[in-house]
Amino acid sequence: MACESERCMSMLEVQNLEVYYESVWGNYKAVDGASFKTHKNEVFSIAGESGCGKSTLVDGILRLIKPPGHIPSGKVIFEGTNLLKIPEDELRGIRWVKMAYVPQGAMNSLNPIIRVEEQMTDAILDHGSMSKEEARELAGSMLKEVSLPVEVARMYPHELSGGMKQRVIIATAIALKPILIIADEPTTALDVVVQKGILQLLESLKEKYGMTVIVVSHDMAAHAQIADRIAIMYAGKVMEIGSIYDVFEQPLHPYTKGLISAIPAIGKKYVKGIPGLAPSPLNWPQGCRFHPRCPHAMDICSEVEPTMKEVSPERHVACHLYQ
Amino acid sequence: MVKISGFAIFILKKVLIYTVTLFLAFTLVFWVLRLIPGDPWSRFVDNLRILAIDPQISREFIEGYKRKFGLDKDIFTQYILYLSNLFLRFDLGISIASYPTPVQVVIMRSLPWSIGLLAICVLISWSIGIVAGAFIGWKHRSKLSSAMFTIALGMSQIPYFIMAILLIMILAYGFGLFPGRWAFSPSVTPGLNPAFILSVIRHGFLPALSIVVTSFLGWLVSTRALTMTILGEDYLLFAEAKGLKKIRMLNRYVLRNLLLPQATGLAISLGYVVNGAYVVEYIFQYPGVGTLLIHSFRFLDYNLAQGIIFVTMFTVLTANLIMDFLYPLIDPRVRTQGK
Amino acid sequence: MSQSLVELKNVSKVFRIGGGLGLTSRRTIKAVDSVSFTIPSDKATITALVGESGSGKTTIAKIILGLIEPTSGEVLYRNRRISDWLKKNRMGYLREVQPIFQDPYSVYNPFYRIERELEKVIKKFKLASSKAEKREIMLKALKDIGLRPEDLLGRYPHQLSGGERQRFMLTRILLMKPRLIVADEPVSMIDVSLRSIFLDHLTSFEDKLGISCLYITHDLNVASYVADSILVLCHGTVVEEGPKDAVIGDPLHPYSKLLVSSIAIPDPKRRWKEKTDLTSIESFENLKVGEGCVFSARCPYAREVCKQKAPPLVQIRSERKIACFLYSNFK
Amino acid sequence: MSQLLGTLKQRASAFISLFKRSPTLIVGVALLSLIIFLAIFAPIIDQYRLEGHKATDLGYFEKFLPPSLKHPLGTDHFGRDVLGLHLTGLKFSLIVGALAGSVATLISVCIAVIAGYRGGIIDSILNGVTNSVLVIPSLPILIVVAYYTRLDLVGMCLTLAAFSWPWSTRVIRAQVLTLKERTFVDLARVSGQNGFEIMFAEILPNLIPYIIVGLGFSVIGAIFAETGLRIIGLGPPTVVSLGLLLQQALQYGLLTQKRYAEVMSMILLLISIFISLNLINKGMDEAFNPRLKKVTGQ
Repeated sequence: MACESERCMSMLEVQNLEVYYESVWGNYKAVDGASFKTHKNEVFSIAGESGCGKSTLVDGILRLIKPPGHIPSGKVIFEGTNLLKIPEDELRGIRWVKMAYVPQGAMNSLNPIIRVEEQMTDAILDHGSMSKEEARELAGSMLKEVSLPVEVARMYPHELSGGMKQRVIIATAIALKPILIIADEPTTALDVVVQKGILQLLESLKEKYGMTVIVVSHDMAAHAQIADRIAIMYAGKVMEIGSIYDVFEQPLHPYTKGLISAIPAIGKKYVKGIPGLAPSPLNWPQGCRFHPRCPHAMDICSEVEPTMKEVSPERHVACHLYQ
Repeated sequence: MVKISGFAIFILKKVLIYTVTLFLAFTLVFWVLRLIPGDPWSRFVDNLRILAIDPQISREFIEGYKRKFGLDKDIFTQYILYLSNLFLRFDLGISIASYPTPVQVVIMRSLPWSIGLLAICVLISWSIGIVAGAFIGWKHRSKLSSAMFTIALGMSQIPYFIMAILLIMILAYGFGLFPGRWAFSPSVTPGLNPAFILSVIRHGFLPALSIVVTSFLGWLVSTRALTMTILGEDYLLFAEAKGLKKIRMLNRYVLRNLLLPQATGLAISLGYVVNGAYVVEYIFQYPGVGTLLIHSFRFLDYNLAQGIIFVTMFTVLTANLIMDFLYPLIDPRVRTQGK
Repeated sequence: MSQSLVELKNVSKVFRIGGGLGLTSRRTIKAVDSVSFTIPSDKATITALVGESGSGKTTIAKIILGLIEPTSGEVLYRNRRISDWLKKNRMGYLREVQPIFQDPYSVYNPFYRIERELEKVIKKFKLASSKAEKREIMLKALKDIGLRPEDLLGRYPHQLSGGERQRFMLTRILLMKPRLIVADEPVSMIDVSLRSIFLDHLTSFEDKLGISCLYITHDLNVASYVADSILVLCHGTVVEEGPKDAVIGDPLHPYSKLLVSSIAIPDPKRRWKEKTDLTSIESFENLKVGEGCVFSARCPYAREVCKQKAPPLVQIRSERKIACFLYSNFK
Repeated sequence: MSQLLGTLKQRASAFISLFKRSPTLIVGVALLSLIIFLAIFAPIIDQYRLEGHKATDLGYFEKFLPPSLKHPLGTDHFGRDVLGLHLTGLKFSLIVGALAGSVATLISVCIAVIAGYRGGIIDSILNGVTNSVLVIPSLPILIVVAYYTRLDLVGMCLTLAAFSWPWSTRVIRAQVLTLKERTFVDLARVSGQNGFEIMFAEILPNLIPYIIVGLGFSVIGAIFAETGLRIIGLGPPTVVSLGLLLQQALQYGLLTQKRYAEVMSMILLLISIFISLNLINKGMDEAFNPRLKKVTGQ
């Protein structure tokens, strides 16, 4: 992929990452060979329905997988180093300094019995050489950054609303000015108006600090509003990658087409869903995993698994229609 | 309605529940004692007459005693009189076993021994149990910690008095390392001299050990389970993602969140610990309130028995109340309930 | 008075929190604040009740279902108070008003097999006289909803996916054929691709079986797709009411305008134009006001009068009602 | 009814899978079944071994016989076969524990379900009583009752049950409160079921794991109290439980006579009861506690 310009120097590259969970009923292949590349200073979206493995993918990238989950194979190249192989303390050095994370359950990701301020400064103190006083000031300015009154610092998590907790976590994430932020389902369980505020806040991080923001969500409308490029995930694999405009205008993969046409939106008279049900990670369907629900399914689809192909610059799809 | 801050509401509610429970407990004990068939109380008074040397003095004394506790009137006035004596003048009546000393004096003599033994054992087993439990929970993946854990798991519910007999058999009779009886050897004169203190420690070692061993394991097991649930919480995952140092995570995130539930657990377990400790005192003939209570039945000394039960209830419930006041310090959510 | 299917007259519900023992301050929250609206009975309609979390929409649903009583005001079903219905003819009322709940993962009793819900309903409402008939109507209902009986019956709730469970609720509705469905955010927890199938069934109930539906949601996209008329709820008060296209196409009340402008349109070319002022998106619950218009704390057009008096719900155009002083002189 | 039987059959297979998940449960159940097996079959074997005499009859054998094939643990100062005696003691201890434990669990289930589901005044009263009985040390009151009312086995068990129910009531009530909020209760109400049906047909079946844990705790509590009372010399003499045997051992100075094996066997039997019940409780907790499962990954 000959693209040397500064703009598309790759920030994070995931090469067929696999995350499996052993369970009593067999091997639970949540992420089964996902690959994608993100550039500097862009909002990269990962879309997919529940059970497609997008959150597990994020946990894999951040190496937060707990037993019985494990990573059999795959690489996560972040600024030249493979995060999966470096020792624990070196990884700790990277966490929060270069790579921050806004977790899915933001509502209970704050320690309930210590003040908000302390949860912000402990990350700063454990990484930087700052004094307690400087850390507290930085925390205060970060709260202003996400338009929260400074008094919030002295409050406890149970005194904050859902939207405010989400913003405290984003403030904590940007405190050390990391170059990459991964936000997992930042807008679920929030009201429409608050959602708009959070999404625009994430977008502003790209513009103001030149950060790369990876947004993981099942809400296609949210991606449409702020994303530069988008990857569609289904059954543990990445099906299609492209710029947001290309993917929405002419989706290539049948699943993406179905997904976009299934969104009930204002003014849309008729909405067609995708028949059938999501497959189970205990035994993914043979060949292309979407073939049982795919309107264009050919014989080859149920035997051979399609590989990811670059149909045009920065535009990938894994489907036999384009092989 | 006057607006009172959340914290005050919390305190008010706790004090109210405390007084109601205390009152209910006393009533329960009073009536249970009155259920004894054959109206032992009048026989108790006649025994007083036999003990007195000079019949004349004893007759006035006994009439005065009857009037004070209304023994001739119906049960209900007896109850009212008894409670007023108890709460207003802290007078629990006369003990037969050590006639004529009043019950409260007898109790005060042996209460320090019980409180001393109990307080030390409970605090040691609770604090070490929590730290060890948190550590084992933190390292629950390692083979060693899970092996240690299964032993602890098994032993954690054995009653103290069975452990006491076991320890007496092995350490006292078997190896003769520690004395298996009394609180200090008769050859030592009680007082603040080192010999006495050393003897108290040597004698107190086995009773304390029999209480500490099982309750420590009990706290270890419950804390480990609690630690593992906390480790599964989202805020722990977020702390790890923040790349915090291990010590800070264990200290500020795991231990801090352990304190409240285990503090509640400690308050509730007090009643259970006291039960076991009294029997342990009896086995070691340790001069605490427990032995006194059990012997008081042998001498049909109802007043003493009733007095000891009241004092036990009072101490356990008061300890609970004090624990309730500690919660807001541990967990801010309790403090800002009202907001 | 035209025969209305459901009519709410100034219904309010106040919840008491904390306090107790009489001597402490008791915080009261007015979840529903004198709400009135009617669902017509002449033809089957789907009425959408749209509001953010904490706006009282689920409380209204529970009041209509008879699960909780209103603190004040009246709820009439076919011109008869539902408190009478529930006292004298509870089964009759339940026979005609049935819910679809939001969370498919906690709506079934995990101990029993999934078909027990259907058997319970058939037994309680005597929908079948014999075992054979019972089995037959169950199979028919399952097939009509597009579920395969052979891989559903005999299984436990945790063995079904979210989509299957929510469609199983539709089977229960199809069995009972009530007059009114109260659906509380039925699709918010299932995947987008399965939502449209669910919503199509709902609209087919309306057209083919004449079953009206009170559809409760926070998602204006879904409301605009499935509903005939929309009521906008803010802090427990109806602030705007009207036909779907009118309310979405040309929202009048400032709160409706804010809601419509905040919707994320799934099209990269139609992105949000203005930036939301982050400080204004304080959480919805914290901005409850004591008196005056419920939206006055956040309304850009708020005037002095809005802070003192609560504007009444006034009819301003055919079928359009609004509760805002901007339009009060518009009569 | 057939539907319920079907469910139970289905449940049995779920129960088996439960065992696979938690080794502590397997060890606990194995130990408990061994104890119960011993308690039941020991008296039957003793018929032959002791030529028709009951293990508790006095003076049928020589005193202080050394351990032999006929008397694996020899005989005691009354000429009673020690092994047979201890196993009978085990039987009685188990009977007291089981009877008192199940009565206590019955009380706690009823109080917990009614208090949890009804809520309001009833809940605060019942909850208040539970918490005060839980906190009050029960032994002193048990001593008074045991001393003055000549109790037989059933009387003893009822008294013990009266003080060992609060712990499991708290556990089960907390569970009822969470279940009551679940949507399937609203669905049951809307499907025409009344309060009684919801409490006992919808909520109760989901409490079974917690009731089993509650039963475990109550049995442990009852045996703890019974042994405690016995050691201080109280309780009906007709019920020869391990506690009574321990008390007699202390009274007749077995320790001074250095007959440790006898005392040790009594202690081991008692300890094995506590260990097995405790392992079962912790195993059930591990298998059914959702958050714990998330971490251990079963």
